[in-house]
Amino acid sequence: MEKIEQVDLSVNLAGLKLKNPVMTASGTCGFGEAYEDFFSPAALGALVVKGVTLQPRKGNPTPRLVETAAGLLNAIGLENPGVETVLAEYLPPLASYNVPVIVNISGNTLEEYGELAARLSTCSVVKGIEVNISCPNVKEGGIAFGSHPATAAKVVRVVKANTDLPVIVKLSPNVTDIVEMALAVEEAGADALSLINTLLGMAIDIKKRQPILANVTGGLSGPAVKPVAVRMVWQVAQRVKIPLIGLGGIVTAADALEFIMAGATAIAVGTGQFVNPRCCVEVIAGLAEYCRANEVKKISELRGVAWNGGK
Amino acid sequence: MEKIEQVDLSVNLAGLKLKNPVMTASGTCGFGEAYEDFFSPAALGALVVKGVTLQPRKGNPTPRLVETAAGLLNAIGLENPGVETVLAEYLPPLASYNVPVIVNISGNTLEEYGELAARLSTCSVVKGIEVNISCPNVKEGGIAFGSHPATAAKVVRVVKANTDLPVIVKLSPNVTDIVEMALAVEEAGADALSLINTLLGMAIDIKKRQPILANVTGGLSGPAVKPVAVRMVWQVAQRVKIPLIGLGGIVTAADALEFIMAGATAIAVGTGQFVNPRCCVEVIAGLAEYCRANEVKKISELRGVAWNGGK
Amino acid sequence: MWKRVKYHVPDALVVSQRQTGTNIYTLTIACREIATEAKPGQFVHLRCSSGLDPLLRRPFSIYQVERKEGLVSFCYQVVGKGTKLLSRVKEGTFLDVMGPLGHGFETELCGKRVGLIGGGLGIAPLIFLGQELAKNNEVQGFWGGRSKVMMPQLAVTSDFPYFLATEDGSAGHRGLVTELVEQWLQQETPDQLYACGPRPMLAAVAQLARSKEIPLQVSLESVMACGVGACLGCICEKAGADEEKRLKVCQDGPVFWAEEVQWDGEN
Amino acid sequence: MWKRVKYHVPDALVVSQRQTGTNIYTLTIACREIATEAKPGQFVHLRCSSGLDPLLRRPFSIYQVERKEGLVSFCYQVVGKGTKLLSRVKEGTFLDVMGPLGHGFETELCGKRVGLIGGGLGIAPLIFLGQELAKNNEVQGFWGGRSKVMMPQLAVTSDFPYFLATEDGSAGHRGLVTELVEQWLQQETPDQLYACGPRPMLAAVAQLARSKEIPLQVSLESVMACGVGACLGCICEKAGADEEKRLKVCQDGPVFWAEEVQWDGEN
Ligand SMILES: Cc1cc2nc3c(=O)[nH]c(=O)nc-3n(C[C@H](O)[C@H](O)[C@H](O)COP(=O)(O)OP(=O)(O)OC[C@H]3O[C@@H](n4cnc5c(N)ncnc54)[C@H](O)[C@@H]3O)c2cc1C
Ligand SMILES: Cc1cc2nc3c(=O)[nH]c(=O)nc-3n(C[C@H](O)[C@H](O)[C@H](O)COP(=O)(O)OP(=O)(O)OC[C@H]3O[C@@H](n4cnc5c(N)ncnc54)[C@H](O)[C@@H]3O)c2cc1C
Ligand SMILES: Cc1cc2nc3c(=O)[nH]c(=O)nc-3n(C[C@H](O)[C@H](O)[C@H](O)COP(=O)(O)O)c2cc1C
Ligand SMILES: Cc1cc2nc3c(=O)[nH]c(=O)nc-3n(C[C@H](O)[C@H](O)[C@H](O)COP(=O)(O)O)c2cc1C
Ligand code: FES
Ligand code: FES
Repeated sequence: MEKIEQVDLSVNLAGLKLKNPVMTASGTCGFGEAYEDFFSPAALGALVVKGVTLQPRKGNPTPRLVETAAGLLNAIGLENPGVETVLAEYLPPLASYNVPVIVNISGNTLEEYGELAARLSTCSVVKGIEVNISCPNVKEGGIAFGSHPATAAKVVRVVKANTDLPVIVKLSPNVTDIVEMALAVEEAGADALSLINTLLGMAIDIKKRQPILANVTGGLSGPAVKPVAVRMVWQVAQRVKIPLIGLGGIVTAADALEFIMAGATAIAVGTGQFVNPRCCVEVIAGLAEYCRANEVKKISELRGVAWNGGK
Repeated sequence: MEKIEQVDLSVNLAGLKLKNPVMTASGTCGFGEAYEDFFSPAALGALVVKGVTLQPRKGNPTPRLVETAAGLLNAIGLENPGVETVLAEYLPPLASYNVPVIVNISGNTLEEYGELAARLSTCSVVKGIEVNISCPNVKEGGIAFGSHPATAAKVVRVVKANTDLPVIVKLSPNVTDIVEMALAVEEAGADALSLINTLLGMAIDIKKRQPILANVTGGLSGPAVKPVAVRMVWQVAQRVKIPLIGLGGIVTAADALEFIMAGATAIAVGTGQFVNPRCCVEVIAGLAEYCRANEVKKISELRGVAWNGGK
Repeated sequence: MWKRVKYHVPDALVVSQRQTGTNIYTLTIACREIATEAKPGQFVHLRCSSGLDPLLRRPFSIYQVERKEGLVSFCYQVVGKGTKLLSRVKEGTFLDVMGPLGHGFETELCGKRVGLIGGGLGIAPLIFLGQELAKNNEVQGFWGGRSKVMMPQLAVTSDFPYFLATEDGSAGHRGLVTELVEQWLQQETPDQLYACGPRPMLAAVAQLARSKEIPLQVSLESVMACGVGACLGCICEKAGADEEKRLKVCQDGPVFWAEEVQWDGEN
Repeated sequence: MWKRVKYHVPDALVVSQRQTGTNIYTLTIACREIATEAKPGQFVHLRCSSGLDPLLRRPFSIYQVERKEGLVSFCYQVVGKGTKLLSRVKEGTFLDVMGPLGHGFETELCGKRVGLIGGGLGIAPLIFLGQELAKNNEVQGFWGGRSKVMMPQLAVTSDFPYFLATEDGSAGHRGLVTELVEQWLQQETPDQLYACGPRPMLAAVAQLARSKEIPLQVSLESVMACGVGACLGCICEKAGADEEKRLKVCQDGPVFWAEEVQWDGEN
């Protein structure tokens, strides 16, 4: 039996060379600083930061969170300091980590998406743009862009026209046909896809007899949604040529492997970080361990292995 | 403080007078016999039996089940003895329970739906038809009917033309716009709606490197999906005039109350029965207790109370 | 008249929990209803957590019953998150159980010579069975496992003799239990065989029994949700012509006649 | 250079767990990292279950610290499923904790007269605070609760005097703790006030402090996911002009100056 000394965890994501396939999910680690006491962002394959909008946003009133069975509903409402402050104050310090930074963007109009992409491309720290067309919390526009293939494609074309950086499109799972959405944004020029964003859900306080979230509905994340996310990655990965970032409910390396075997090139950890602040680095270590134990030299060999039942 | 001696749990579901709002979810209690040792079906508001097809069906190969975080993926594949055997052997004994029996039907073609409705209407035990247009496990037709408003409406018209019984349409949650689906089937003559059926999901065995379910994908049920189900009931109940049966993840009376406050007239318990075999009767008792403790004379007063924040 | 024979007891007292091997535990609960009704081969469906993860119950064969004291024991191996949580349950706490479920072994035998073949934790239900059968029959046990420390404690089976096989040679014959059975069948012709264990072992025993024309009952495992015939999740293929008929392991079984089961074409 | 001051300790030993009132427990863990760094008003985020339900950690204020022994205690009330599971955790087992989190109370005072006002479990962090402040200052505690049995054990607060108020009159003044504080402020003018408890109590204290122009620090609660400023779930409105600025309770707090907090227009 050949012993594997060195496992190659690196992956190529639309031209971005990542030292491992583990990224943070947007909105779950601020701008990389929040978990600094627990692990260094330098250990990540890539750092995906909080969703940024053109203007500063206050976000939604509280309560913004409610825990559900193995899940979390959030209605943060894209609170962020706006792209100018992000460029001036939040992104520059990230240079020291020496890790690819991907900025997640949300716009109310096509023009806003274009402008966000253009401005962020001026910052050397930024190595990719993740286009959020799916945030279910913003009433103006956001949801509409991600629900229809034609509008989603339009957003992608505008973003592509305004940047030379790799453009990752983050799809909403709240659609009838995820493959149709994926094909439309691929056709429009997307370099990679992230799936999934949150499932639209809600919870009711039976004492107060009213919705718990101030925003009424919110986005469901965490282990509860993993089966839906794995299914979507499985369906889409077999139909598109561009690489996928799989996310939704990843807490352990075993979860991450499900996504990779379903066809994801990279994966991201969101809610899992709230459960375990060292989740990202433990997933990285667990992937290496799985590869060593199973004599997998390169993690990229595992991508999509479940398609033909492992035979 | 006025003391409530007698709580009225009865509800009117499209002309069906139910003594309480608690039903079984199709496919989770066989034909009512499975849980006889644990509670009498006579205690239920209504008994919804396993999905029936025109011809007998063997269902899918195994594994048919996999547990997920706070959820269950199933790919039973509508195993059932076919409508003739159901009429001859399974339904007659149910007369003794003196509980309204609702039969869930699935067809591969419009004609099959019509024929199923017609045949079942000849049986005096049957008090309602639940039309499953959403089972995600059957490749032929099932999924297509439930994914588009126009085809769903067609199914409903055919069923209505073939029966005088109340027709309940069970919607799939795997759609972009659940309200659009609901309005289409209401317009086509549906007397009530059940929401939700299962979310399409999958899980991968990382040791075998293949999907766990023989059918690859399956339907996700259980507490994991409750936030999505409550949200859909909330959205639809405010837009349609017909009553709703809310289901998806109900395990306790508190869960059931979330659905009722979101706008459901009745509720159904599926996976919850697997967790607690006495789930249905405990939910009934819990609803009565809530009403007594909160001085609610009739449970029907609680329907949709969360719409205006309980004020 | 319909008679209630299955019970849901949400608060069965844990009387003892002991580790008896590598990841092997013996758990005893006080539950008079189940102790009274239990037949060898039946199982109990129990919740390993009060939360919703893991969500479903876990099935365990009945290993020992003390009818007078109203005690029921299980012998289980920690293999995943449910059994791990179960192993942390302490004496004096309560467990949510339902049972006895399923159809057990046929035990209406008298003056017969029978062989019991158990592999790994599959030995557990056969110990209960052997104790019952040994009252009126001549019973011979054959217990196999990977290693001595990965098998249920056998000291309890003083009612009848047994042969041991372990793959690592830590006790008894080094090798497979089916090798012992094969030897035995060259010398003896028992009236009936009973087996429980991993599927490949059962298939091998089924083949032996068929070739010797000895009736065999097997206890099968399957992934279960409801445990009572409601979900159709646990089915196994039925042998023979009747294409439409499938067996529910939880309700029609877990014990079947070997010839009812379709042994090949498995996944 | 950046200094690591928050720790994730997945296996902190549970040294003791005692019930001290109606649904009130005191839990002590061995965790030298947290014991060394902890400041009054900081909290620890801990997992109440090893499964995924409940999914999130739960925040608890630090109640007692024994720096030499490396022990940290919490005093908590069972209110839901997380705390119920926590109350079942036994001595000798391990807990997954992270902390100390948040910014604590300002304790750089010397020779001052200070008042601590705690309601219900809000007393817990003030006991730690009082012990620290009492070293160099004159401390007076005001503890309120619905009933004696629903408050933390007060015997530990021997370092400084306190007045008691209970709504049911089971100990001390029958009524609200704010009534005692109001009386006191008619006679005394302390240099600083600290408060922790239910929001209406805090709002009342804030009003008193404002009218008397006494600086007040309050410790707030909020529903939390991450506990470290990552999710923006726990924010509260900041008082005053700067519309865009919101406070993260977990990171900017949980302790704030009363005038930073927007007291009205709450839901
Ligand atoms: C009728 C019946 C009687 C049983 N009696 C006993 C017994 O007496 N003692 C005992 O130790 N075990 C027994 N089992 C098996 C036991 O139910 C499983 O080991 C247990 O459910 C695993 O739960 P878990 O949460 O620890 O594992 P999971 O986390 O659910 O799974 C861990 C691993 O075990 C596998 N697994 C899970 N369930 C089964 C199963 N039912 N059969 C085979 N593999 C499975 C999974 O595929 C996975 O690889 C019995 C099973 C059945 C159906
Ligand atoms: C910084 C901080 C310090 C705290 N310190 C202590 C402490 O020292 N001792 C103590 O007993 N509690 C303390 N709490 C509150 C404690 O965190 C909650 O009681 C606990 O999270 C409830 O968990 P649960 O699973 O039992 O309840 P759940 O099942 O989550 O909820 C049960 C009920 O409690 C309410 N609830 C849940 N979380 C909170 C919250 N954070 N604030 C107010 N209500 C809530 C819910 O709305 C629900 O009505 C603190 C909270 C914070 C934010
Ligand atoms: C608190 C919170 C904030 C989020 N903010 C964003 C965001 O700003 N932009 C975005 O595209 N997705 C956002 N998401 C979605 C996550 O990036 C991720 O797609 C989702 O949570 C599923 O992954 P998980 O289950 O690992 O959390 C947010 C999720 C959470 C829980
Ligand atoms: C094992 C199983 C079998 C099911 N069979 C059917 C069926 O035959 N017809 C149908 O309309 N729904 C079927 N369902 C869906 C349920 O009726 C229900 O809509 C879904 O499980 C969500 O509810 P729950 O979370 O309470 O289980 C089945 C669900 C399960 C778990
Ligand atoms: S486990 Fe549900 S039918 Fe057997
Ligand atoms: S709890 Fe996440 S930011 Fe405060």
